Amino acid sequence: MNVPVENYLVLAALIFAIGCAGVLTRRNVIVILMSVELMLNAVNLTFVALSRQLVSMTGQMIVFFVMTVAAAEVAVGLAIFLAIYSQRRTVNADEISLLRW
Amino acid sequence: MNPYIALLISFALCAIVAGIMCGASWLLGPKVENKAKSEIFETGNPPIGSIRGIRFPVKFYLTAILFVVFDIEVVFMYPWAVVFRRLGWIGLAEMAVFIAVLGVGLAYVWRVGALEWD
Amino acid sequence: MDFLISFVLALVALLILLQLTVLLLWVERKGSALIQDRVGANRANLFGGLLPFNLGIVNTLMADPLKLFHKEDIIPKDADAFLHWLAPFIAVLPLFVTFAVVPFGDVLVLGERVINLQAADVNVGLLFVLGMVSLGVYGVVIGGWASNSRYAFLGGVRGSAQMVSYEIGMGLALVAVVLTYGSLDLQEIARAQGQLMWGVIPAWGVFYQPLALVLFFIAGIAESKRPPFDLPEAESELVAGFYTEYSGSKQSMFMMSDFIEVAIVAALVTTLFFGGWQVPYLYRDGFHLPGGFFFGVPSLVVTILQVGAFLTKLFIFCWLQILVRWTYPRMRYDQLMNLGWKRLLPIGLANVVVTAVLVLALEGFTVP
Amino acid sequence: MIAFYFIAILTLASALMVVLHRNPIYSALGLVNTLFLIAVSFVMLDAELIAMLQVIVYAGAIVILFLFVIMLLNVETEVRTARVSRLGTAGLVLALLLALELGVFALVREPSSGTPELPAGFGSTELLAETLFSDGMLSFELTSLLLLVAVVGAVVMARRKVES
Amino acid sequence: MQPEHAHTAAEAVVAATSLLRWIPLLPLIGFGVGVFAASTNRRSLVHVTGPGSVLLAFVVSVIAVSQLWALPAGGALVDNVYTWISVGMLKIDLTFRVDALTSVMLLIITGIGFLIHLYALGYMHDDADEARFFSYLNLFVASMLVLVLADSLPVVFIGWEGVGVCSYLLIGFWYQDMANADAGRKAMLTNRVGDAAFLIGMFMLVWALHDLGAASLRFEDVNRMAPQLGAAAPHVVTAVCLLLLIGATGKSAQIPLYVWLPDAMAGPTPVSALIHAATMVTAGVYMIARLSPLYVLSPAALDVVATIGAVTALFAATMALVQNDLKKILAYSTISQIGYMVLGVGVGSFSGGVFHLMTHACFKALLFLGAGSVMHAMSGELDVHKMGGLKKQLPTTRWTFLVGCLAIAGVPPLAAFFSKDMILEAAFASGHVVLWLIGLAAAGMTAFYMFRAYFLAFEGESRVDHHAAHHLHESPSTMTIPLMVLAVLSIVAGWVGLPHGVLWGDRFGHYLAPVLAPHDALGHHEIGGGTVLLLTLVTTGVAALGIFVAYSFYLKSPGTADRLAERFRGVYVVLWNKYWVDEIYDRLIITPYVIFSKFFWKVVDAMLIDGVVNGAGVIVGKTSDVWRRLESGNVQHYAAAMMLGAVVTCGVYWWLS
Repeated sequence: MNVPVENYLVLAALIFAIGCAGVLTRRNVIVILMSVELMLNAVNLTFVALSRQLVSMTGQMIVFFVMTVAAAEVAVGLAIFLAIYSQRRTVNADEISLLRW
Repeated sequence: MNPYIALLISFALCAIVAGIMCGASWLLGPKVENKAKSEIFETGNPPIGSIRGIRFPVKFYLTAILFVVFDIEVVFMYPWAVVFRRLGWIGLAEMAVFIAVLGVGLAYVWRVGALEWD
Repeated sequence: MDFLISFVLALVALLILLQLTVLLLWVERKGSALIQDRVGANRANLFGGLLPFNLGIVNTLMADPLKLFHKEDIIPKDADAFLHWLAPFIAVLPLFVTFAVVPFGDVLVLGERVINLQAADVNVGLLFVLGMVSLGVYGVVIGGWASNSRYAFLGGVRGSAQMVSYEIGMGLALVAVVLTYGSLDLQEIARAQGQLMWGVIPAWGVFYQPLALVLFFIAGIAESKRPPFDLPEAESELVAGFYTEYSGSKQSMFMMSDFIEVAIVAALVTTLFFGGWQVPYLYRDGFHLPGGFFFGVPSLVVTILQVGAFLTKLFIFCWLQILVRWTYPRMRYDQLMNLGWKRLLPIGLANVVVTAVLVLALEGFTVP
Repeated sequence: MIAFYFIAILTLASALMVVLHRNPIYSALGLVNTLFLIAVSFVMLDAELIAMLQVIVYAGAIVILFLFVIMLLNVETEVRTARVSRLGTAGLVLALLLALELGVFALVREPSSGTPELPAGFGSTELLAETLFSDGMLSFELTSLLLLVAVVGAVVMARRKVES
Repeated sequence: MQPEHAHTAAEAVVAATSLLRWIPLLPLIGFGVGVFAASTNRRSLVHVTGPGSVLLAFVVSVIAVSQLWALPAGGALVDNVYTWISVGMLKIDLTFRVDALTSVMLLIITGIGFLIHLYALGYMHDDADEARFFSYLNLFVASMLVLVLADSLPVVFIGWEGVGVCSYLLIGFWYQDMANADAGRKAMLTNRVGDAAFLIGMFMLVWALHDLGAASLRFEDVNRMAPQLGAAAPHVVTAVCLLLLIGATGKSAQIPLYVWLPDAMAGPTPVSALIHAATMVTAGVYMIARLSPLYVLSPAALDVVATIGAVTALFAATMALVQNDLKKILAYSTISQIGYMVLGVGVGSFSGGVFHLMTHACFKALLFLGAGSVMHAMSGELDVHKMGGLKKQLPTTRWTFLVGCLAIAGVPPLAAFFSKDMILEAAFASGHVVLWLIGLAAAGMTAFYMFRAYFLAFEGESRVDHHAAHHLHESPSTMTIPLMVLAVLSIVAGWVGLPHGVLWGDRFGHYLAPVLAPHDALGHHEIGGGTVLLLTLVTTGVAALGIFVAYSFYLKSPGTADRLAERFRGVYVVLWNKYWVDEIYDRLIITPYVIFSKFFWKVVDAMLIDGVVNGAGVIVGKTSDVWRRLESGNVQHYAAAMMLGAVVTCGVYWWLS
């Protein structure tokens, strides 16, 4: 399976872009969070691909930490959504603007 | 031969089999439309209906969060366990700290009673 | 050729699993009958009883699936048809695949070709198993959600919470095991259990990790959502839990998934704690009994013996689980959760730490 | 090569499903699928351990969490407004630009001289673990702190809901 | 010749150890405990930790020094604690180093320091702020130890400032009295001037060395690079030396920055003994000796050093002649003695300077403590005219004080005899005959005023007023024991450095030789034993003369002094007013400075700067009123902004590459 690294990078780029699109276009915060996960995974893919290209385990190691961060982020983020939902009965990003000036 | 190809093969095989089995009675079974039949079953009472708007305790969600966190902990443990002999006492110390910190988390959760079910 | 071989191996693994589950279906019935002092399933009969003798086993084995497959596939109204189909599929698929990494024998020597009796010899097999098992949750969740019914929904939520809770315990138990073997490759682990402790006792995991065995066994049963942990499908509370609204083959898939999980738990217990396909004192060239006695055995026979041993052990542990299932009453949900979080988790952690210390302290503790 | 393209296309398709499907549950399923396929790519990149962890952590844990919340709030499927909002269009444009840039990056900047010969056991659990527990020691310990914070934060937020 | 020495110094056996860090750490811990004790008012605690920590430090120092002696000559112990600063080429470690020179200082500081702590136990016994006092004292010892243990100028500077602060705190210890607080402030500010020069010198040095490609402030490196530097930029060397010298004059109370020391006597007597006689004020001398290889490269600078030293010695001595306050007398004598040391290092007899430093530490501490004991007995009275005939009531104090006077006067075979001789001899040998004469005169005066003080205080009939008289008493043993020990030291301390050829000769000089630049670095013409003997006789004679004059003036025929004062009224007034130096400084520097700073405060700060600051605040406030509209609170807007940023960044990066 000797696929040149560029292919993976392009794939990652596309996934990342799709994630961005999701973050910007969807209204449902949960889905937005999912899109963020997509972006994170795109990055992971890049890391692994490059770690193979540069023959160094560091990239894979970082993926470890990225996963952890993702988990933490999801846990807290979703908890926040629960809290918000319990007060405003909505999970639509454009209806939530607590940090407004 | 790369074991993952073998894995892929058995994946395909299993998928086919499982698919067929799931679809089996759609293929073989009778199809008789019937109002009562398509009602959801609520032990004979006239069903209250859809589950839209049904709420359940946030406890389940807490459980899931705890699961995620501790799952990560366990996941970190596997590579550690594999090379543990080479790491020696230092490795033990590292993991001890790690476990200790998450132990604090567990203790906290325990104390605030997020693990209490009634 | 390689391709063919691996296909055959995959098929074999799958067949072992399927046959085992169907067999277990019957064993469960007869076994429960035995325990409850009933006769149990004895009606199914070929050709309307024309035959002079009752082929209970055979018929049941055939009759159960056949019957279920010919039932109508009912999809409740305003349920999501696709998800409704997807749920049982997701429920069984990972479980099927899991068996691919379980070694059911050492090697089969045909001429100059040496075949590793394992569908896929993955270096990280143990993690693969865990991953697949963790995927099993989806079946429950989606099943509960898809068939837009309250019983199903509650069953699904309960079930998923329960399964995830016990995955932690299972994972920790396995970490301790990995500590002792220093490998994630099931075949390696099985081979490692070939040696002897003090030249007599086979170096099986159970002697190193008894506590892990107990933890894993409990967690495993809980994973398979069978009594005493069957709250997701508690008849008396939720009709049939998350698959209340299922019928026909889909329902059979769910039921089957329980048995498959039983089989997988048994397989893992066998492989990790009871030497897998190892027959004590039996090596590729024959029996080396302690005291230097040696009986040569042809390689093929050795392989057959070992596969046989594996299957026997497998069956024993399945039977053990069935006994448990028919012996213990159902727990309350709080008891369930307490057991998972307040017992298994801390004990598992402690076990890991202690094992680690022991591994470092006394070298002999590890299976090299 | 074919395998890669097959996987890649599937991945993109399911990623699109995440973003496009109106029903959050389907989005979640699409996410699982994407993650699973990315795990496959990891395997193709000789990162088997990472692949398995990907399945266990993401598919097995994180997405479950998503499903839970979706059920917990039983979010109704999104009603798609007829005209896409200004923000939406901007987002699409940006996303396209980004994809273009990154992709062109990957292709144009110094094309790699083939895939390098990997030393034996590259991507093996042992190697990764040794990197992780020597170089990554500090980050590893910090990770535990991060998780601790996550637990506490999540519990606090979620329990606030219980009270209110 | 000289580079070889530098080499041997650089390549000498160096033993790494982690022992040294404890030497300053122990008093520091004592300080911490002291602060705790002071804040929670546990005075009994400091009775243990105060002297105890210093004693421990002394023990450790002894161990360290013995280890040092185990090494071959020119060896050193090094304790690298951690890297403090690392900028480009410049890397400054917090490293402690014990070589011959440091070992001497170590023993002086910890040993005499301990004795003085012991003395302070008795002296401060009924002071409410005892705990605070001891914590300061410990802190001082810690800083001083850092100063002498440091192996690089910046680390020296830590100690340098530390001791400055402590001296400030301790001079103003009884801050309830405004005069004391002022005295403290005066000391602080005067030192500031010196320290500023010191810093500048340091920067110049590192800058110059950087040009030579060896940016380092470690003494080894500096001394090793010194020849190159001298060759490359002699003026820089001179400038650096002079700047550092200014710093030294500040700390060591030399002309022109000596004015703070007499006022510093406002502090408790143990402080005067420890800080303003034995240790801190010698820091300048130590520093110059430490950098001797650098100094010998700039004869000009050395001449300045020598001149300042000699002039200070004489100048201070003259002022001491007419003082009536016992401690003031000692203060001026300290200044003049340090003048001797500076003269010594100035004429290239670095070992001589350090030697006198050591002996002086002994007898001056002794004298101060004696004075303190008298003060203690006289319930705070210090005017020598109000004493007299104390020998009956204070026998121990009297004898020890007498020993001190003999020692400082340079009576053979007491300490100062050898050290002062060594310096004068060196001055003569290096051809500075004028300086030698000045030194000689100062020596005579020293003998005179010391014995004046002694006779007035202890001999003759008592002039003590009555209510003070009837509770005259000898001090407690915690005070007298240090006196006796110091007395013994004052007698024997000199014997380590006999003139050449006499018995074992100049052991001290040989001991220090590896770390110091040798005499002949600047062409000494070696002088014969005969000349040496002659010089010795002269100095001794002068000393004897001084003593005799004092005797005749104040004991045989009292009142001679007053008549003399009448005769030479002008001179007397000048001396009495200390040449009006303080007043001059006040007119020339302080008043303009105050006006200047008033201007800055009122105009520049209050109007300009505050105006700018407030204006900035106002502007920000106004603009943010506009900008905050961006805070829509909608996550996706933020996300979009980030995305845009990412796109732009990538684009730019791509464009550039």
